Amino acid sequence: LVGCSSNSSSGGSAGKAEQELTYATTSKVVGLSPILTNDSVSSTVIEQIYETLFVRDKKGEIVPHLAESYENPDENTWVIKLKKNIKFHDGTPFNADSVKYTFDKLKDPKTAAPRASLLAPVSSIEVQDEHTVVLKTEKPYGPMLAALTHSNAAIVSPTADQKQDLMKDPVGTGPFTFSEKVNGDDIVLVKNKDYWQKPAKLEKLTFTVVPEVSTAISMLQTGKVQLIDGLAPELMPRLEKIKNVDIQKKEGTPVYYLAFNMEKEPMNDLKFRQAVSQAINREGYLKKLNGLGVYSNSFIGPEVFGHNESSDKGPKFDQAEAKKLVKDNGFDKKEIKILAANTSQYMNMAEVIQSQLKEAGINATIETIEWGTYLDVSKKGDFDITIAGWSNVTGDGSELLFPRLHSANIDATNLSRYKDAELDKLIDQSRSVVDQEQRKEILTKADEYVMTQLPVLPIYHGIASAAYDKSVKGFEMEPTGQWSLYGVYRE
Amino acid sequence: MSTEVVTQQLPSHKKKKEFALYKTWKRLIKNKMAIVGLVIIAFQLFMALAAPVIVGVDPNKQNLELSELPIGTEGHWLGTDNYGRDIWSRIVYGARISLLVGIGAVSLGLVGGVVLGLLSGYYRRLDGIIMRFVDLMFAFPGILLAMLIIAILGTSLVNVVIAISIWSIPTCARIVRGSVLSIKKQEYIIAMRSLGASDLRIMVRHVLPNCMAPIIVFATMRMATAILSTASLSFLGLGAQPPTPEWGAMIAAGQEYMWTSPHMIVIPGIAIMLVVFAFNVVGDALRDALDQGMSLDK
Amino acid sequence: MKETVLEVKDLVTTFKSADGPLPAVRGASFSVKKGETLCIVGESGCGKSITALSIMGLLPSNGLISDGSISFNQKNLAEMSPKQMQKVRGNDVSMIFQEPMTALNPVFTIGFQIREPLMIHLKLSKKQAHMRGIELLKMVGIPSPVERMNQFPHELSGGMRQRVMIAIALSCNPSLLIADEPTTALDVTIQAQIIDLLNDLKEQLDMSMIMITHDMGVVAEIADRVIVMYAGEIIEEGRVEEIFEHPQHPYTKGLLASVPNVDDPEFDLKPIAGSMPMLNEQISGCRFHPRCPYAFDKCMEKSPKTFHVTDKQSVRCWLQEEGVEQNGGRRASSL
Amino acid sequence: MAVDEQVLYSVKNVKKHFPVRGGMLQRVKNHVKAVDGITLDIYKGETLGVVGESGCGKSTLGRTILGLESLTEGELVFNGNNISKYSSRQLKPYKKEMQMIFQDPYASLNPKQRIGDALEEALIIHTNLTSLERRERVLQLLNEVGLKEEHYDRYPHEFSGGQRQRIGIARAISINPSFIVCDEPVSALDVSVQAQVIKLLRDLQEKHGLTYLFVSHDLGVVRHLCNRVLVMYLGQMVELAPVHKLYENPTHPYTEALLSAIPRPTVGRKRERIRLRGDLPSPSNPPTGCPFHTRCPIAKEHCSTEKPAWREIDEGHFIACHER
Amino acid sequence: MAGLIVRRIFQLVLLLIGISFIVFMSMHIAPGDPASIIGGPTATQEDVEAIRENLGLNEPLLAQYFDYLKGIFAGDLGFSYQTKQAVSEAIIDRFPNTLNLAIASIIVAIVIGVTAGIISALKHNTWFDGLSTIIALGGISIPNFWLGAILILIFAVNLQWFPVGGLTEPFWTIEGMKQLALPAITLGTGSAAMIARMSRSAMLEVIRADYVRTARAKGVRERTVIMMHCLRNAMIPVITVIGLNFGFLLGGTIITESVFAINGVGRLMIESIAARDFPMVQGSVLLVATLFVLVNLIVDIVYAFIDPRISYE
Ligand SMILES: Nc1ncnc2c1ncn2[C@@H]1O[C@H](COP(=O)(O)OP(=O)(O)OP(=O)(O)O)[C@@H](O)[C@H]1O
Ligand SMILES: Nc1ncnc2c1ncn2[C@@H]1O[C@H](COP(=O)(O)OP(=O)(O)OP(=O)(O)O)[C@@H](O)[C@H]1O
Ligand SMILES: [Mg+2]
Ligand SMILES: [Mg+2]
Repeated sequence: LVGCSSNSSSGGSAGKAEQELTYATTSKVVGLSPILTNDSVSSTVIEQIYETLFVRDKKGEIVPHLAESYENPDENTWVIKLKKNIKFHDGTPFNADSVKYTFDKLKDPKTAAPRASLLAPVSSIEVQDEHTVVLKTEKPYGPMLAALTHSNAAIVSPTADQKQDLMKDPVGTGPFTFSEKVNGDDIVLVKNKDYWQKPAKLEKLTFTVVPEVSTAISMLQTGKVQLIDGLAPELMPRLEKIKNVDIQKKEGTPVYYLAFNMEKEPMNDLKFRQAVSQAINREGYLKKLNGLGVYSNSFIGPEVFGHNESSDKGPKFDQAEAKKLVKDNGFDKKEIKILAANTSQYMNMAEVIQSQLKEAGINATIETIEWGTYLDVSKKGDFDITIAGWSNVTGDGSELLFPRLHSANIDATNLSRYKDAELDKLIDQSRSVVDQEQRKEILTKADEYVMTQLPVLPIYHGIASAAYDKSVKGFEMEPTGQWSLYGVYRE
Repeated sequence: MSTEVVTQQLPSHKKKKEFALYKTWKRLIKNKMAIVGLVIIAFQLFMALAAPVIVGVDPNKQNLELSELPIGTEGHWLGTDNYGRDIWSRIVYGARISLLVGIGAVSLGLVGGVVLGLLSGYYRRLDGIIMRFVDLMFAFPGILLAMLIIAILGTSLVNVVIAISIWSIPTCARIVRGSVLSIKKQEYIIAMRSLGASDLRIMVRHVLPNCMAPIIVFATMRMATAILSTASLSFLGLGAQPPTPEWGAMIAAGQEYMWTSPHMIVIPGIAIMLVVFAFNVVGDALRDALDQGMSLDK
Repeated sequence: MKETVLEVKDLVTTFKSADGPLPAVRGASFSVKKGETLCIVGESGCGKSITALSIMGLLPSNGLISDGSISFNQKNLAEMSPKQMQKVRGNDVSMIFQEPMTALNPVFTIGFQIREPLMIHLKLSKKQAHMRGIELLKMVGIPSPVERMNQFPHELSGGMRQRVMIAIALSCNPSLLIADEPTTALDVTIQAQIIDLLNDLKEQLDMSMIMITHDMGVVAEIADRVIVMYAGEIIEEGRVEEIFEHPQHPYTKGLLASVPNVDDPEFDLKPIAGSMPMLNEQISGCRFHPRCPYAFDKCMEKSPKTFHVTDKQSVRCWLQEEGVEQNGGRRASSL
Repeated sequence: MAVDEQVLYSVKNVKKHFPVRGGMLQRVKNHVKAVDGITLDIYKGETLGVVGESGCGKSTLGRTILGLESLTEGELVFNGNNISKYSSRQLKPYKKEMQMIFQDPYASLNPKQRIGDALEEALIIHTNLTSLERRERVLQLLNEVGLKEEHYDRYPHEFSGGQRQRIGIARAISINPSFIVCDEPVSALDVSVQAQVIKLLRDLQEKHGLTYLFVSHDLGVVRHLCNRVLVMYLGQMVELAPVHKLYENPTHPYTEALLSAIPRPTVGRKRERIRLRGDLPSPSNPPTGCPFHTRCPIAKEHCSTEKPAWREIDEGHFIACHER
Repeated sequence: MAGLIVRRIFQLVLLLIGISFIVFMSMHIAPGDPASIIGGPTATQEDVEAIRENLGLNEPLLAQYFDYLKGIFAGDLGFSYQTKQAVSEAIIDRFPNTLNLAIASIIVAIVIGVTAGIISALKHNTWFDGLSTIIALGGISIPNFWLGAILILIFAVNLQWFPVGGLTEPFWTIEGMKQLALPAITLGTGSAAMIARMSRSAMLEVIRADYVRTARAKGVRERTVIMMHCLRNAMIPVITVIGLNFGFLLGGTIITESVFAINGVGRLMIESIAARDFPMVQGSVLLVATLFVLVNLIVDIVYAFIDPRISYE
């Protein structure tokens, strides 16, 4: 009986499905400027409004989007040709100036862009002609293209940015334009009729905030919402039972792992890390995830550039061995503090891991803290083991290893506080080599090295998931969990 | 000189133990609802004290293979949770926690509230300052105050206790102040002053015992609120640290399973409700009993 | 002989309580004649107010008239339905209470409260009731009655409030007024004003009045006849002169002897030992015997019957019985 | 009763004003002049009665004399020592000398305290007796006021009003004071019990040579118990005289009216009453001149403007009136 | 009365300064840096530092506070750290929702609470009294997030009588009322229970009052005695409880708004605390406190209307 016929909120015809869609998230959109935001909810909307120079295609290959083509005259120079006849929503033509403006602004310390690091290696941005920009780096920067696919590197209209606050009033080149903000936090987008490709099929998109996921599912069930994503494993059984809902899953780029604090006893002891690795039944835990995770004994996940199927070098679950290691080395003497942010996903992992470590004789306690505090505390290294995740929006292995394990990022993103000259060298190489095949080899090597040294223990690799009303067609997710509603329609 | 002895027999002369407390107790247990409440509280107390004896299973022992078993499963008569932990054993151990949290928060709050209330009721000069401070605390929504305190102190059960106790202070202070203001005017307080008793002595020996009735009622009712607030804070992720078997945290964790394994939230929900209900009922009945005690004493 | 307005026979009023029934009035019989003032005296808790409230049908919810009849103008009030009772109250029988501070509703104006009975019983319009209200206030001696109509009780002094209560009680020309210690809470100077007022009005309106008090002075000032109550029982009844000049019951005598006399500095104060028994206290025989200086064996065994000293004066005391009377009487008269 | 003419306590122009707050910042807007200029000598061994209508400041006077209320103005001289400005520490030895008995026997005992403990408390504060000695003393006190030893462990609610008043008296005399303020000690009691307590007070005075300040509105009791009587009106002194002079020859019109208003328990003799107009004026806004002029049957024009002087009209007989 | 209002507003200003100080200081003492949160997990140290500088968080603490205070007196509540939106604007957007919810809940609470309380008192010691006591005490004992979830399960998902969540339509439309119904019941239940208890005991007390006996002695009909003479007096203490409960409800919106996906100030507060968005936390707490004080001022004014003994001059 649970139908979807009651979704006519603004009084349309009952016959043909209205080309409208409502998407629910658990937290609000912080803002709509790609330069000033760095949260996944904002980027979901930003991706409908703005576009990047490059995108990943269905196979995960990077292809030009707003760009026409690119070439590397030398390792430190990227000459990017842009598509012509593209206009921003406000009528400003899209050209090399707008690209330069956007990137300069992103890099400007005064802007305080949260994702300024994305283009940090770029030393200059020059306009060669109306439709050609040249990016110059000091050192070769391998993940350049990946960085340019990142939604925070989307191009904004310079005229609009000077005139208005893009956070509230965004102007991009994308298939949808900003219409209004309603009811506090809800954002309404409408079709961009002058889109440079064929216009989108949906007329109107609404992004609404529903803090409680179970309420969101109820709304999906009753047809008030048509799309939710980032599904939690524990909700799968319920979602699967709802008749009017389709679920889409796609192997994704995020990795969830344990970071050992390499500056503390006994975490700096390889035997301890091995013991932990063997104590945790990762495959068993995956069963709990209701298909929302993939097992892979590597840090660089299956969907991430640099992954190699055959490089399964890490330790495996072996409780007996773990117990022995613990006993022999006296690891049962010390209390280990597991730090986790207080979101259900991390807390779930923490609880299972704590319990399994206990079985192996390691005395672990959990400390959960708010996300905001967690960011600070974890960066300061005030923990023994922490549960961490990295969503890796660019889908490039360098973009995982560099922030997470390079010694340059201790006190920041390198939560393990791992300092290893050999790994640093490999990561540097992976970033400076421009040839993608070569980079892949280097990354695989680095990954294998990580899995023997174990400054981190990958628990599982994420799966992007979404649930939507059966009337929604043409919905396709990317491995990064992002999606565009450009090709989507209702019937 | 006359020392004619008053030889009249009084009705309530039976035993010495027939003092106010005993009378109140007798009046209390005449109330059927109060008995239900007392039985629930006694049962909770029993669970809390005898937890290891009642259940042999470690409440934190996971078994991912046997997760989300429904009520009535053999060996797990209240089922298991998403990690295959035995819900019955978690409920039993949780009784301990909710009792400790309640007692901890209430007694801390009482200490603060009683001291502030006594001082502000007794000394006119302090009254203004203390009551402005209390007003200030009152204007904060309670849960927000608790959230701010936990934001400062960090997430842990101990800090929840502190937060709830601080939140109890203004209410308690007002109640105590109110009683002190009326007791202060009573002639026996003036009598003590005329005997030359010190303020401290008067407050501790004469004022305090006589505002015990509202304080006891407040404390009982506050136990209920404290347990409920702990659950709310746990629901917001600000309470007990996993894997502590705290009832509120159990609901918060079970929320997502509400549709598939409703027993995960229904059982701790009922546990909270029963206990909170019990404290409320007893508090309510106590108020009646003490109230009557007051007037019949005359 | 004047006609009897109220006739109370064997009234027993009990309270339900956790410790079983508590008899507050234990078989009281008396009558009030037209135009007469009957005073009920006795110490606190002896059942004076409960007797009055039984007549009015206004007992607290746990109280119950368990026996006896109350006939008012030949109708038995004890058997009336609540609806019928409403028609009698405030109309034929009125009552004034002890506490002027709490007897008026704090949230309504004096005018509202005085109009109410007029509109209910006399079916006056609001305007008429208002005019009549002003007249009534004038009658009870309240200055500037027009303004008072719009004032609230808290704006009036205790004496004023008691006058308002009297005005309300008299508004429908009742044939019986019950005044339950109307002056106890007031100062002597105000008390004197109120007593004079009641006396005047009673004459003026030709009503009967039951005056409840524990002040022997008030009794002497106002009463035609007196009833003395002790522990729920009427122990002596008689004309005011007889009670004051020839009290028969040891308790009545004690009561008179324990009030210091303003006019006589050498007055010898003689306290009655002990204090009133509790309602539920089991006392065999006469309920006064534990405190009675003349008590003898019979007093402890049997409840005394009523002896008629004169045709107007009766007393419940074994000392009146032939034989013992001489002995006790002589000692008593030497007081 | 022979009155020793030695002054025990001298009260000089004592005033006690209570602030009335109101307005925006709860500022003091006005004062209730509860006691407004009382000057008295209290002699050793006498009983000084204080009478007047409710709210005229009788209790406040009693409390002020005992140092329970701070003085607004005036001096208190006890046994030759000016104690008006003493700190509470300095006052302690004097507190031992002065005690109080209260009106409400139900409110003047801590309901949560056993009688024995209540009586011992004063001993703990003022003496160094051991607990055994204290118990001894308390039992003796109980006996002295007509209670029994077994009452030691009882709670106040187990006693009747009269018994409680006895306990209150026992507490007051427990530390052998020389001066006791009795604030309407019998007005809440039943007549039959009232007489018992009056008798007890008298016996104790005789035995211990106590001095009483006896506050009451019952003129009968005052006549029975007191040597001298002070009549108060709106916080001020109206008439002060030895008891027989006051009753037989009341001079101030207020005293006259007061005495005539009392209903006498004697039938037949209808006496003419002096009727007073109106009620007691508010003590926060007392009339100018003679405070009584608004109700006085013989008031003249100057009564409303000039304050009458306090003068002696006969030996020991003082009044404040222009006309008498 | 005017004096009362002026005095209260003066007190309110002092109160707000006190509250803003407490909130300001506690937010700054609390661990968790707004800059780190804006930067997110991917931010480098330089990124975070740039954001801190940009937000002015490197200024001395007291200087920041006084700047903020100055802003308030100029009517400027500052800008959100996170969304860069003006705080006043963000609050104005959400405030109607919270107010609607709070008012609807208090209406539910008053209607149910007062009616049940009074009937209970009149039928003292009957089955109705017993049942309503149990329900009232049960009502106080239900965790409201739990109640909300269960109401959604039954009435929105299974029976589909009400929408699951959201508050998008104006409250005077049928749809708007439907949207308000479940959250208002969830939020109002606890208060209804408390008001019922209070009404019951107030009524029981009033029924025994002397003036009620006087009314009966005048021969007033029983119905009039209850409706005229008792009710108004009984409402006096109940109104205080209603005022206090309104404050309690404002706090309750924090959870209810989350459960029912209502975009209101309560949710804004909890989000802003989590995001360490100091200006937003301060702004919304100040709003709630102001509201609380105003409601209690209204209570005092209503008081003066039903109880002539109270005068504020
Ligand atoms: N509702 C009640 N329940 C139980 N006992 C009651 C109740 N009301 C009165 N009594 C008792 O009934 C007895 C008689 O009370 P009543 O009010 O008639 O005394 P009274 O003679 O009027 O005394 P007072 O002079 O103090 O007014 C008292 O002992 C009182 O305690
Ligand atoms: N603490 C106080 N604050 C303000 N006013 C007070 C205070 N105590 C007494 N008063 C006022 O002072 C005046 C005198 O009060 P007091 O109690 O001395 O009168 P009283 O003669 O003892 O009256 P009563 O016979 O009723 O006991 C009264 O108007 C009273 O309202
Ligand atoms: Mg009475
Ligand atoms: Mg007094």
